[in-house]
Amino acid sequence: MQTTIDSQKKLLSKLQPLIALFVLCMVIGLLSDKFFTVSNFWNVLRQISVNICISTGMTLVVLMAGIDLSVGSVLALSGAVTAGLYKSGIEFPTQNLFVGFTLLGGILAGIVVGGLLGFFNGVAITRFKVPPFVATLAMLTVARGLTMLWTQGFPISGLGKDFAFLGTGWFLGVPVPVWISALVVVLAILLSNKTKIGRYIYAIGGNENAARLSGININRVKVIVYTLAGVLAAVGGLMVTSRLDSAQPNAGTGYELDSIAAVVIGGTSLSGGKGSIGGTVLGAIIIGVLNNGLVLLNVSPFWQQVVKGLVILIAVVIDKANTKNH
Amino acid sequence: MQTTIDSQKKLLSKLQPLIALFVLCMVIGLLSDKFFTVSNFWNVLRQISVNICISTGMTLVVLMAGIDLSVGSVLALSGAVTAGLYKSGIEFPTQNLFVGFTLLGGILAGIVVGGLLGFFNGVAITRFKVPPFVATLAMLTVARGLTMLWTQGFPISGLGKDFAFLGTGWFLGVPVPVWISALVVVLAILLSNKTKIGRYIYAIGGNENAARLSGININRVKVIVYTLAGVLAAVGGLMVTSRLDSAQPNAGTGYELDSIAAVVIGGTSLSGGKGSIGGTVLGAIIIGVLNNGLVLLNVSPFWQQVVKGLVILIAVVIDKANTKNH
Amino acid sequence: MLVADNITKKFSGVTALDRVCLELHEGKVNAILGENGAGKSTLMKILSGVDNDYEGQIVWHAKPTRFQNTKEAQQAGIAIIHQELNLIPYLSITENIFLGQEILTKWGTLHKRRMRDQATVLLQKLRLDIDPATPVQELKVGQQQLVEIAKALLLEPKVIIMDEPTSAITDQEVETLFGIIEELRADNKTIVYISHKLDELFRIADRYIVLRDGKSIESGNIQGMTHDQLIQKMVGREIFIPPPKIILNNQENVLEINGLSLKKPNHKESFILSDISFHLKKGEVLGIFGLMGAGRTELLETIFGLHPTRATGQMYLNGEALHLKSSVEAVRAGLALVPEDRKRDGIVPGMTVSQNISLASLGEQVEKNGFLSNQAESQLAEKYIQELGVKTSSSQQLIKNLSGGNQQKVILGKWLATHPKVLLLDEPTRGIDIHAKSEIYKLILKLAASGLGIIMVSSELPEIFAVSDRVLVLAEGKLTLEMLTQNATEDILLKAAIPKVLQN
Amino acid sequence: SNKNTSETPKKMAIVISTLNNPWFVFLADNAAAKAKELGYETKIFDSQNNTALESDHFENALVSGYNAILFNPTDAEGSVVNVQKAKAAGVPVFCMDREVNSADAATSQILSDSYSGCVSLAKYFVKQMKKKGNYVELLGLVGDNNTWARSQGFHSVVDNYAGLKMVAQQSADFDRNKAMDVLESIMQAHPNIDAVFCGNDAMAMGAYQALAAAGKADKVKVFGFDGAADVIDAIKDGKIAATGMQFPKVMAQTAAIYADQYLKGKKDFPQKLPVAVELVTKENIEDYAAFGKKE
Ligand SMILES: Nc1ncnc2c1ncn2[C@@H]1O[C@H](COP(=O)(O)OP(=O)(O)OP(=O)(O)O)[C@@H](O)[C@H]1O
Ligand SMILES: Nc1ncnc2c1ncn2[C@@H]1O[C@H](COP(=O)(O)OP(=O)(O)OP(=O)(O)O)[C@@H](O)[C@H]1O
Ligand SMILES: [Mg+2]
Ligand SMILES: [Mg+2]
Repeated sequence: MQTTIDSQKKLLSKLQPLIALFVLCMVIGLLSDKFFTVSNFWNVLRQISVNICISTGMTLVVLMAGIDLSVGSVLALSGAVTAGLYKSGIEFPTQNLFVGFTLLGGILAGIVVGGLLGFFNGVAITRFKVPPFVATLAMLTVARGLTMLWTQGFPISGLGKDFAFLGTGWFLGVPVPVWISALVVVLAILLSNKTKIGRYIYAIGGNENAARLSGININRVKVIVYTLAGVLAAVGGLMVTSRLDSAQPNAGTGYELDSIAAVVIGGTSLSGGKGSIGGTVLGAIIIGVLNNGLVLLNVSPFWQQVVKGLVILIAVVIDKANTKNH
Repeated sequence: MQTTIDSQKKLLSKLQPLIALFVLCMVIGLLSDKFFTVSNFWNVLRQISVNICISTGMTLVVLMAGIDLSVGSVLALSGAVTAGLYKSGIEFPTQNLFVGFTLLGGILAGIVVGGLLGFFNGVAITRFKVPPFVATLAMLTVARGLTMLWTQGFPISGLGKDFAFLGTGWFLGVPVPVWISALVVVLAILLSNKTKIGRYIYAIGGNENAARLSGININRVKVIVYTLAGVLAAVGGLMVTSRLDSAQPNAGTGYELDSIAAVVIGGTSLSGGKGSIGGTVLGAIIIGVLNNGLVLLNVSPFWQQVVKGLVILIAVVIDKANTKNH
Repeated sequence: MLVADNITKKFSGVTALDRVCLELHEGKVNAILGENGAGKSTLMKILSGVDNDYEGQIVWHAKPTRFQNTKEAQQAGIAIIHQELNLIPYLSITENIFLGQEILTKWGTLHKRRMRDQATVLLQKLRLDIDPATPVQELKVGQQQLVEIAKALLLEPKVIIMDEPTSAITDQEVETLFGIIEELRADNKTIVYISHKLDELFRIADRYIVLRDGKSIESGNIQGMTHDQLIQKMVGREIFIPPPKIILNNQENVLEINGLSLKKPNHKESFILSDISFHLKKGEVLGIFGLMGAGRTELLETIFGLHPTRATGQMYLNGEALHLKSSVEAVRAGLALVPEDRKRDGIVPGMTVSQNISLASLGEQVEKNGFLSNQAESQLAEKYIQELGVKTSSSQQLIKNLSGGNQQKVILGKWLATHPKVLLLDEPTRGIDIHAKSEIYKLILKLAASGLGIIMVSSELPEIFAVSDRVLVLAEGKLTLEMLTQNATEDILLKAAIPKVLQN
Repeated sequence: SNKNTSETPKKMAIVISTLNNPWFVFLADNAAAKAKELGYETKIFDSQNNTALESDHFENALVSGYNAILFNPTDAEGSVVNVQKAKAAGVPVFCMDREVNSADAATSQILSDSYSGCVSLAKYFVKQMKKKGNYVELLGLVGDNNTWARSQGFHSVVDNYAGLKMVAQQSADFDRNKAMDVLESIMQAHPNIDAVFCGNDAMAMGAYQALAAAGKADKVKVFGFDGAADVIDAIKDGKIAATGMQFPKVMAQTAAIYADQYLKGKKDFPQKLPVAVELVTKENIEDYAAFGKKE
C-alpha cells in the first residue's frame, strides 16, 4: 500500500506541468472564445515548433549539467548559409570556380554548419576545459559576427516555393514544421531513454565523476551532445528561414533564454541528471500558449512582459512546491 | 622550499589575467599609437565603470554559486525612476497630491527601487526555492516591462547639469564615474575579505550544507547579496542615465552577459566559492580595453563580434591552462 | 600476478606514493593496511586505471602495462569499488549496475529486460531484497555500497579491489559480503581488501601489505600476526587505548528531551522517530547505538533544529525550554553538530584550515569593530590546531588537502571555538584510521571532563564501550534500551538494536 | 460585447517592428489613437525586431479575427510572407514607414523614404562641410536594413567629394549609450574630426554627449535622422546640425484612415504613398516639433 501511495504521488508530480498547462488553457479559453478553435490549435503548435526543436537539444545539454547560450546565433548562421548557398551558390574567384547548390544540398550545408559550431562548443568545453557558459557565450558572439559577415548585414530573401514548404506547408492535415518538431522530439526521446548515449547523458549530469569511473568516455558524449544541439538549432534555423522566405541576419536573438525557460518549466534541473524531453515539450507549449493567450486577450505589449515573467515564476514555484519532498 | 614554490605558483596563477591584459594592451599599443595616452586611459576607465559596478554585485552573487540575469533591466528601471521623479515628481490624482523630488531624493528612490527588485530576487530564490537562473530571468522580463510602463516607451531626457556631474564630471583630475566605481570596488573588497558576511558568501558557495550546519543564516545572506546586486545595478543605472542626460527605456539590454563575462574572465568560478572582486575588475578592464582597441583600430563592425568572442575564449583558455594543476 | 613496481605519485608537491612495490597473490585476499593518507586509495586508483599519471610501472601477468583509463583496466579484468560511493543518484539500481556495461538489443537499443533480470540475480546473490528499479538516491548508504559491489561483480573480474567496503554497512551486510568474498576466493579470484577495522582483516584476509607515509613497509601472511604487531607496523609507534571510564556522580542535566517524535516527510501518519525521551548530564558522554537506518542521524538532526516542521516534543537546555527552528538558532543556543558525512556537510573544501575553524564563531571570536581580524583568526586557529593536534603544514593549508582524521579534528575545533554546551557527534570516526581514532577518543574524554555534554552516535560497539558513560539503543525510531555502559555487554546492545520483526 | 448594436465593433491590429525605440512607440500610439477615434478596437503587437515573432503575431491576429492590420514591417523581404498570408485570409494590410518588397501584397504602403531623406541630408552635410573635412559615421544595427538604406543614401552623395574623408565607420546599434562610448573611443584615435553622421537621433544625442564631454561640441557637427524630441530641442540650441524629419503621425493616421475606408467599401488605394523625409536645420526648425510639423 505504501508503494501505491508513493507511485501515485510520483505520477502526480509528473503531471504537475500538465495541470499547470490545463489551468492556463482553461483561463484563456474562458476569457477568449477564439482560443479553443482548430485553427488556433495548429497556430500555437506551428509557432512553438522552432522553440521545441532548439529546446530539445538544450534539454540534452542541460541534462548533462551544461548550457548552450549559442543556439540563437547558430540558428541564424545555419539559416543564412542554407539560404545563401541555395540562392546563389558559392564562388571561388581565385580558382575561377562556381559551385551551385540544390535545395537538399543547401539544407545539408546549413545543418553541417550548425553541427560544426556545436562541435566547436563541445571541443572548447572538453579539451580546453572552458566552462560551458563561457564557451557558448563566446560562440554566441562569434556565430553572430560570422552571420553578419556572410550576409553583409542584409537578409537573403526570395527562396521560392520548394523551400517554403518546410516552414509553411501542410502534410496529411498537419503543418510541416509540426511534423518536423514531432520527429525531432520522438527521436530525442528514443535517444534519451532507449540508447546507451542517452543513459550516459543522465549519468554525466547525475555525477560526472562516477560516470567517468564507470568507464564512460565523458568527453565523447559531451562533444556529441553539443554537436547535436548545434544540429537542432540549424534545423530550427531552416524552419524559421523557410517560414519567412528569408534568412535574417539577426534571427534567433534571445532564443537561448526562451529555450532555457522551456527546459526549466518542463522540470529539467539546471544542475543536471534530472528531467525529460517530454517535460520540455510541455514547457514549450506552456510558453507558446501564454504568448498566444496574451495576444488573444489583448494585453498591452508592456504588460505582456510583466505577466509573462510572473507566470514563468509562478509555474516554477508551483512545480517546486509540489515536488520538494521528493 | 616546497611552500615557496607553491606560493610562487599561486601568485603566478593570480597574475594570469594580468598577463593576459598586458599582452592585449601591448598588441593594441603596437597597432595604434593612440592607445597609450592619458586621455584614452581615462576614457577606457570611464567607459567600464558601469560594468565594474554591476560586475561587482554579480561577483558576490556568483561567489555564492548564484547568478543574476536581471541586472540590465534593473539598471534601466532604477535609472528611469530616478530620472522621472527628479524631472517631474509624482502625482497621485485621486488624492490630489503632487510630490516633487530633489536630486538626492530621486537618486535615493532609484537606488531603493534597485534594492527592492534585488530583494524580490532573493526572496524568490530563498523562500520559494526558485533556481536563481529562473528567478532572475523572470525579473529580467518583469523589470523591463515595468520600465516600459513607467516611461511609456519614451526616454526621459533633459535632466540638467547637476545630475550630469555624476556621469560626466571630474574630481581631482579623475572622472566622477571612476571615483564611484572605485569606491564600490573598495567597499566590496572590504566586504568580501574583511567582514563576516563576506566570509559567509564564500562559505555558502564552497559548501552550502556545511555553511548551514555551521549556524549561518543562509537565506539572510542570500537575500542581502541579491539586494546588494540590485543596488549596484541601480548605481550603474544612475551613471548611465547621468552620462547620457537621459534615461533610455532599453538601457542595459544584454548587460548581464557582459558582466558575467567580466566575472568569469576574472577567474571567479560559476560553481561558487572561488574568485575575487579584484579578478572581476581585471576581467572588466580586459573587456573594456578590447572594445576600445577594436574601435581604435577601426575594425569593421562585422569582424568585431568574431574577434571579441575569440579573445574572451582565449583569455579563459589561457587562464585554465595555467591553473588546472591547482 | 599483479605487481606494482616502484610506483611514485606526486600531487603538486606532495608525494603520495614513494617508490611503492607490492605483489598481489592470485586467489588470495590481500589486505592493505595503513593510516589515513598512507596512499592506499591513490595506489588502487593507479592499479585500476583511474589515474595514469605516475612514475614506475605495473606488471600484469608478467607484462609491463599502463592502463590509460578504467575501461582498459576493466577489460584486463580489474574492477574497483571506490572508497567514496560512485553512483548516479537519480538512476535506478539496474541502471547503475550496468553503467558503462549496457546490454544492447540487436537494434542497438538498451535491452532493459535482460539487464533487469541480471540485476535481480546479482541482488539476490547479495541478499539485497529491493526492487532493482528503485533510484539509488532512495537507498541507505549500506545498500548503495552493495550496489557498488554488484556493479563490480558484473564485470566478472579477475581482481577485485575493495577500498573500505564496510565503512558504511551493517554487521549483517558485512557477513553477506564476507560470504561473497569467500565464494570469489574459491573461484580463484584475487581480492584486494582495504579496511581500518583490523578484526575484519583477521577474519577474511590471507595476506597483509602495509603502507606507511606513501612507502611500502612490509607484507606477509596474516596468519600468526597479532593485532598489536599490525598496528605497530602501520603506525610505527605505540597506540593509546583509552582507559575504562570513571562514573560521574550526579551532575545536573544539561539537555532533556521529552516525547520527541519525527514524521516522515511525505506520509503524515508514519514516524521516523517516535516518542523519544532521555536526558544528558554535564560532563557525560551518551552513546547512541543502533543499526543502519535506526534513526540516529535523524535524532541528532532533530535536536539540532533541522526538521522544525515535522518534529514534535519538548526539549530543555539547562532547564530552559527550547523551540529551535533552524540550525542558526541551534548554534546560538549552544548546540554543535559534527555531521556523519564529512565531505558533504562538514568541511568547506576550498577554504583554509583556519577559515574552517573560525566559520561558526566569526561574530564572537574574530570580528573586531565590524571587521574580521586576521590576527584574532589565526590565533584562534593556532589554538585549536595545537589543542587538538591537527596535522597540517600550516593554518593556511586548504582543508581538502588534509587526511580524513585531521579534517574531523578541524571540524571539532570549529565547534569548540563556539564554546558549546552540548556536542552532537554522528559517527565521529567513520573512515578514520586507528591512530587518529584513538586521538579523537582522547579528545572526547577530555572535553567531557571539562564539563561538556556529549552525545555520540556510533555503529561500532567497541567505540561505544571505549568512550560512553551511558548508552541508548535505537531500533526503528524507538528507544529500546538505556543503561550505564559499564553494565552493558555487546549481546545486550545488539539484541536491543535488532528490530522486532527480525527477531521473531 | 455590446448587445445594443447589431454588429460587434471591428478590430484593427497594429503590428510594430519594435517598441524598444520611442519613434516606433509614437508610430504605434498614433495609429491606435486614430483607429480608436474611428471606432475600432485596437491592439498593438511588438515584433521585437524579430521577423519570426512578427509572423507569430500575424497568425495570432488572423486567428483572433482582426479586420485590418496596420503594419510596420521588421524587414522588407522577411515580412512579405506575412502580408501575403493576411491577404490570402482576406485581411487588408497597410504598411507604415517601412515597405515590404512586393507589388501587390499590401493594400497600400505609406512610406517614409529613408534613402532619399538621407540624400537631402547628405547634400546639406556637404554644404555645411564646404566639401572637405574628416567625418565619422555611426551605423545602426548591422543586421537591420534601415541601417543600410540610410548609409547608402548618405554615401551616394558624400562619396562624390574627395575632400570629405570618413575616418571611422562603426556600429552603435541605434543606442544612445553605445554611440557615446564608441565616439569617445574614436576621438582618441581621431581627435580632429569635423562631423559625425548618425543613423538615428538616439545615436546623434549620444554622439553629442560625447563631444560635449570632450569639449568639442561647438567644433563638430552632428547629423541625425528621425526627428526625435531631444534632437529638435538640440537643433534649436545649435547643438545638432540637422536631422531627417520623418512623419510617423501622418503615416500612422493615414494608414488608419485608409483601413477604415477599405472596410467601408473603398477599394482603390495608391499602392505606394511616399511621405517625404524633410530636412530639418536651424533655419527651418521653427516649423517643426517632435516627430512632425508644428500643429
Ligand atoms: N587529488 C589530490 N590532490 C592532492 N593530494 C592528494 C590528492 N589525493 C590524495 N592526496 C594526498 O595523497 C596522500 C594519500 O592519500 P590516499 O587517499 O591515497 O590515502 P589513503 O591511504 O587511502 O587514506 P584513507 O585511509 O583516509 O582513505 C594524502 O596525503 C592525500 O592528502
Ligand atoms: N528524506 C527521507 N525520506 C524518507 N525516509 C527517510 C529520509 N531520511 C531518512 N529516512 C529514513 O529514516 C530512517 C532513519 O534514518 P537515519 O539516517 O536517521 O538512520 P541512522 O540510524 O542514522 O542510520 P545511519 O547509520 O545510516 O546514519 C531510515 O529508515 C531512513 O530510511
Ligand atoms: Mg583511502
Ligand atoms: Mg546516521
